[in-house]
Amino acid sequence: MSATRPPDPNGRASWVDWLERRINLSEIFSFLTHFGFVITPVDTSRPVREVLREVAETPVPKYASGPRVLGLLTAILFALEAVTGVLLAYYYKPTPEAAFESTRTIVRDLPAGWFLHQMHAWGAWLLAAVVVIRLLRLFWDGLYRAPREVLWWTAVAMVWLVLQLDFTGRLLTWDAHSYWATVRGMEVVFALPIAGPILAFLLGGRVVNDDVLIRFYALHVMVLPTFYAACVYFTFATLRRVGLSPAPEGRPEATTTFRDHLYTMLMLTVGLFGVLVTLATVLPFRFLSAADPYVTPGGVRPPWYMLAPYATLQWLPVPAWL
Amino acid sequence: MTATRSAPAIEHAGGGRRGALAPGLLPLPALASLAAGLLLLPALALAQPGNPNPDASAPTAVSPGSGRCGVCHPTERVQFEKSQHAEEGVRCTSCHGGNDRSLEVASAHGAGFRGRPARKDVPALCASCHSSEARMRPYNLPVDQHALYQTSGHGRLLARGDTRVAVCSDCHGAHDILPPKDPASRTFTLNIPRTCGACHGDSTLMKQRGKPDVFRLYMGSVHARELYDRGNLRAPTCVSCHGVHGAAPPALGDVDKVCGQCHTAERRYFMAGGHYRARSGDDGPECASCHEAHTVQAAQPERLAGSCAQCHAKDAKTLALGRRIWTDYHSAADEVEKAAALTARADAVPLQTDDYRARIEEARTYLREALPAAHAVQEDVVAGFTTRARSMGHEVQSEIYGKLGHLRQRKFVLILFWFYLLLTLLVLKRYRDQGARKGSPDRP
Amino acid sequence: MLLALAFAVLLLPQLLRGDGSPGSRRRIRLAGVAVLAVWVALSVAGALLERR
Amino acid sequence: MSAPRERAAPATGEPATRRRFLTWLSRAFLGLWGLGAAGVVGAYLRAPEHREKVAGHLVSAGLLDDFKIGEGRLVRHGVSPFYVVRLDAERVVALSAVCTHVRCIVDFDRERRVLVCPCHDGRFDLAGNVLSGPPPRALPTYAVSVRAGEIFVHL
Repeated sequence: MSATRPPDPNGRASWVDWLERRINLSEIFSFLTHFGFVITPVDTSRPVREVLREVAETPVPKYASGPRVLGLLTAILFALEAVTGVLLAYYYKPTPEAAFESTRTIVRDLPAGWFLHQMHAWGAWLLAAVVVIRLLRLFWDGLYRAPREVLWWTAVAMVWLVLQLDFTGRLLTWDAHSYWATVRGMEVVFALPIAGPILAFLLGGRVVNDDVLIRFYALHVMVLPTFYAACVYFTFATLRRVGLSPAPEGRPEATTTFRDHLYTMLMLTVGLFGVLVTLATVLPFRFLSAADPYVTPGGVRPPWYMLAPYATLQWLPVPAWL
Repeated sequence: MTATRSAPAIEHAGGGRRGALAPGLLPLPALASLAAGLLLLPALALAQPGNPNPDASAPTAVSPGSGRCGVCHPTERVQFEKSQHAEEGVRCTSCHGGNDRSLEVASAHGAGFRGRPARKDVPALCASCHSSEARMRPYNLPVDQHALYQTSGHGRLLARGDTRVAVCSDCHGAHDILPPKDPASRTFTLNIPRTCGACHGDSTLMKQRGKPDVFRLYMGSVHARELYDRGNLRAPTCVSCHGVHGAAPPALGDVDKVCGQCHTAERRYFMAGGHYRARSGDDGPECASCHEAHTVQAAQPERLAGSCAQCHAKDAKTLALGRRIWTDYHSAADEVEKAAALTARADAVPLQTDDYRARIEEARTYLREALPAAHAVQEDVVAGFTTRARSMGHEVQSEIYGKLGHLRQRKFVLILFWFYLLLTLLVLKRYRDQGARKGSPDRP
Repeated sequence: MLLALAFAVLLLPQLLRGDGSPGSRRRIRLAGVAVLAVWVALSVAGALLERR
Repeated sequence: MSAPRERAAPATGEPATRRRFLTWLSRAFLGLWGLGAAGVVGAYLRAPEHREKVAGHLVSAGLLDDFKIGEGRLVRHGVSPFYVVRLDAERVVALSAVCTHVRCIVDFDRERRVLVCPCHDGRFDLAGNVLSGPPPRALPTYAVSVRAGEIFVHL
């Protein structure tokens, strides 16, 4: 939050000045503008305090509210998932023998392990909901037309990536429900004519075993998040180029300062955090028995976004689709 | 069993003509005998006692096992035809002598006829084959039974002329001898107590001899419960402790060796303990002192006081030791069971409890090990196991209690958290509004 | 199936050029809502299916 | 971040000290978030070392009869492996197998009856004392009890 710190009017020497004499802090700060997080060109020859003040006072459209907030949420939630995910990965062991036990250690025995686990799970749930709602909103407002088609494509890619992240992450706990949900999900995917064999090849076989687990793990913690981060970057960069979505018709565009925007975003994050903590505490995801490839538990249900294909497949035989 | 089935037909045909078979009737019995002969060929190829020249295909050999004896002795024939002896080609004449091809009483019970062997002669009669290495070799049977029998309580009394003791036929049967693997056999594991109990459960007979009714005692033991209620064929019967043919009560000093065949851990601790060292010669505590000889029972605390008092009646300190070991064991067992009950509670929450169960099983194993260890009658030896069991039970309990407690706390903490969170939002809003107030005049 | 669906959605800007008039936009929205309604109906059906 | 603001809005007429206190309070309040996060994450990350220490106080090292006289055996026990050495018919000693120098696992030299560290050639006798080499302290020794032929080490 030092981004909004204005220069000391007394001219007292502080550690910032001390550092400034050695490193060009403005240059480092300007990286953020390259990533699209700051929508103002930065004059790197000026001291960082002046730059920061200028950025803080930059008028920006009020985009941390209304439907525009959805894009911000996809980034905030992703950051939360990344932090909790890394912490979970410290103790997680991606082998069929150890996956369940290490998850149990995290969930039950480590201090605050249950909290990180449930935050990760509920964060994923919310993220999936947010990206889907965002896609619907972009469609509703016709924001897929030029010049925003890149925005639309990245939004679609984000939906796809989040659903894949959800699908791969679901298996990792290796408890009975996650295992069998994955087995059934994979059956649907493998039933496809061309994509099925390709996916079977990529995932190391049609049987959900240790090979699949380790590939899911690699996809979940490395490949898919990287692509997602790239999508976030594309979104910001595109926004910088084409501007924010227009204000709702009939209402004037409200402007605010960048500082104001950052505070609003912070408050949004805190509120979101509160909602997640509540969900994690009151409605924890269940995690009970270890996966047994020879015992199918009852009541295994696909995740909500797969319910429609699931219902379709229940009523129509698969070949009719192909 | 072609032989058995064809036999009545032959008898009928042969019986009416008193053994003089007309040539016209030849095909039927000849065919039947031939079939029977072919089936029994391997058995007949062996040398047969009492029937040095077997001729199965001869028209007079009507039944390969009992010959024509069965015509007059049908009950014995039926019994004998089912026996292992009949299957291996032993004949009536092998034991009783005489001529089994004749239907005339005079010639059938003629030369060499022994009739019913006297009880005192039975062991020697059986031994005539069963002690012969050459005869028993094909069956891989031991040949020392007779020698063993002579060392047994039964054998020694018989040698003294007491014929009211068990001879071979009392346990194995006379005509219906079956191998011990056959569930119908008297020597099958499940039937052994009853076989011995025929005499040793006869209270009048045993009273005459001044012996207890050990059959009834045995049926009240943990061994009998294991054998009959749980169907464990490895549970000990009479012969497991007393020997088979050399049946005799084990000497006093040998009891721990006998019991130690199965209860190896108990014996190891017993020999390491004070009771074993305190023994002088054949006198002193052994297994049966506490567990009874036939009514073998697990030592219970209430019984324990009595059995300790047999020797330690005047020694209050030693009596207390026994009680202390028991209290120690039971308190540890209680801890483990409490942990197990708590696991069930955690399951209902639900918490994942697989590894707790594994640890409780481990604690139970320690408890099971503590029982043999108690035979060393030393407190610290038992405590080595009970302490571990108790501490594992404690650990599991405290961990589950901790987790259940956490679950209760969570919702309470959540309220505090929301309070704090709303305050934070207020502070942030104040910051933002301050910034806006300050920033707005600068804005163009 | 998901992949095919994703490609169709991805090409939406090309598929739905429209003329930008309020009328065409309303039609497009209506089509989208219809598709969504079908999807939601199927989801509800799927959720109930398991419970039976 | 609000430090200059107290000067930016002096018109309200509030005493500067009170404003400064309020600012300090709200900053401390926000700082608690960082503290809380650090506490939660710290407790989570610190845990494994903590867990190791709980394991086992009384460790079985096997039957006495399995040890030859003069034999030393490494017992692999969590983070505290130890040697059990049978000195003669009766006496058994247990020593930590972790060198006090840089935590290498020492070897047992049966002939000389010393423990030798392979890393820097530190040597210990069977009482744990340093004979030669860089180790700064003696090896910890553990109490041993033999119960019914089984060796137990009190860690």
